[in-house]
Amino acid sequence: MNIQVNEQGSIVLISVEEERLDAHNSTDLKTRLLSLFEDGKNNMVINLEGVRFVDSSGLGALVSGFKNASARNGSLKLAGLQPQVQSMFELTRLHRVFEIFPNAEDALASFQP
Amino acid sequence: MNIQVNEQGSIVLISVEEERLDAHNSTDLKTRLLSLFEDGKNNMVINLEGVRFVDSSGLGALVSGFKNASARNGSLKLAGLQPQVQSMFELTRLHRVFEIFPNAEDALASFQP
Amino acid sequence: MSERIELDITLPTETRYLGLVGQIGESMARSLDRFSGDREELAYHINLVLTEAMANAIQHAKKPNSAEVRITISLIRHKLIIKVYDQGKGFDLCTLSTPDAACLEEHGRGIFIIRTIMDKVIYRKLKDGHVLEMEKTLH
Amino acid sequence: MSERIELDITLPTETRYLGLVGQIGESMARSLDRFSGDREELAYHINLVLTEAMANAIQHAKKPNSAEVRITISLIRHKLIIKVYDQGKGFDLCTLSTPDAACLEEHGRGIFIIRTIMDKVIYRKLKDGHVLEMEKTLH
Ligand SMILES: Nc1ncnc2c1ncn2[C@@H]1O[C@H](COP(=O)(O)OP(=O)(O)O)[C@@H](O)[C@H]1O
Ligand SMILES: Nc1ncnc2c1ncn2[C@@H]1O[C@H](COP(=O)(O)OP(=O)(O)O)[C@@H](O)[C@H]1O
Repeated sequence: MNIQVNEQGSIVLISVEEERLDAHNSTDLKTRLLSLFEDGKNNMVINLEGVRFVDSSGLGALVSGFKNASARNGSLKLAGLQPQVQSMFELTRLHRVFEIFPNAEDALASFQP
Repeated sequence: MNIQVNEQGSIVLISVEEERLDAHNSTDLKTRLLSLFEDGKNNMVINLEGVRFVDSSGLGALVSGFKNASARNGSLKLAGLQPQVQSMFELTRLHRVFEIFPNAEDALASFQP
Repeated sequence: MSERIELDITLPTETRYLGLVGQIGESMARSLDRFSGDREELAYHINLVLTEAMANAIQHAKKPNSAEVRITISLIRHKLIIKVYDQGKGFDLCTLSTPDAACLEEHGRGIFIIRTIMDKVIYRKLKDGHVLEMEKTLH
Repeated sequence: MSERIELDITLPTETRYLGLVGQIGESMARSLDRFSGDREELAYHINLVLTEAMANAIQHAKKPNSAEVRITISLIRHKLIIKVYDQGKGFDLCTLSTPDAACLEEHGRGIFIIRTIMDKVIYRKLKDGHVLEMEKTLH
């Protein structure tokens, strides 16, 4: 799976560069997030700007990351959801769980104290 | 079918704004060209920049226009062929028949005496 | 004469074909210019339902010696019917619990999503395996 | 186990579905990541062959009381086979002349294009109609 990982101070910006986030590549995303947690990175922004399609397993990988970040007193925030991707979060009520920002800059800025 | 027709002096610039030029809409193009000939327009540039796909009937509509323009001592030139569309002209040897320009400006300029 | 579109698709049970099936569904949705409603939303929904149902057939019902999944999509007048066949041991649609976002479950949203989008969802036993049948009337 | 993809498509004999069939072919070509070669060219070629063959079935072989066309696309290992069924009166592939660009014909390039792209093209009589069978080995 194509993922760009950029460290911005103590925050990691992860850009998913796949049109689809589905059962074919969601395990890969989950694994990549886990290895970041193991490296001690607990604050992350996932930029989904390039993702046109997400299914339940893609949502599951994001929930997995969210739980891990929270358990480590960090947080995982989302940015750049395309309209149809946004409606997947609404359909499953996960928009109440995640902090969702229009773009990566806003999400990164939200970490400033 | 979506076509933009712009008169530039004595030359008509026709932009085909359809992804596909195929048996579904090629008769429409042919008819539109015929009605321009009937209005006395014999010099035209067809801009195919927006066309990603052309089939044999699309080529046929262009050949029809070419013949009509020639018969009236005018000419029909093509512009903006996408690479795959260009290869359709090569496959059928029609690139030897039509004058083909990279873009509409060049094609229009070629009419200057 | 009733206008109908029928697609019958057989594919290897591999997740890398989820995108293909989804795209076929999207192309079909976009070709339906006699329907009002949001075409792009319909395209996403058909893509999603196909993806979820095929992923289940791959992940929960893959038999080692039957590495194929069959999917049919039909549109007869305004009725869209999607069927996904599997040869696993089956499951009971009725005992699935509704996912609760607050529980942060990583799984269990697929059938919920299918049920939300489609009008009617049933899972039936066949002589040889099972089929998930999903129906929606388009407007 | 031989990996195969099979699509069986039934559509109204209307040119407005040419784009759908073409797109299905393109999606299929793009999903074949085990083939080398130019993927976008393959996508265009499959789209084109399907479009030409289906257009012929619509324009030359439409029966008033059978307003459907059937198309199958299969990929078995490296062999792509496309079949387009029609119920018209048929024609003879062997007597078609090769189009000459200089003659400025408006028609008669469809079968030529199909033959250029595909390795093998045959037209056969069936009990009930005809079928144009087209084969190509992908590399
Ligand atoms: N085709 C199937 N064969 C067997 N079990 C299935 C099938 N589809 C779904 N299931 C069962 O139903 C459960 C819920 O499915 P679903 O809502 O899609 O969520 P998920 O696949 O993420 O677990 C699955 O965990 C599985 O136990
Ligand atoms: N399915 C078919 N049934 C009957 N005749 C056909 C069929 N396909 C092709 N033909 C005949 O072969 C000719 C050549 O076809 P083609 O090369 O596709 O060019 P075009 O369709 O532009 O005439 C057609 O004009 C038609 O007479």
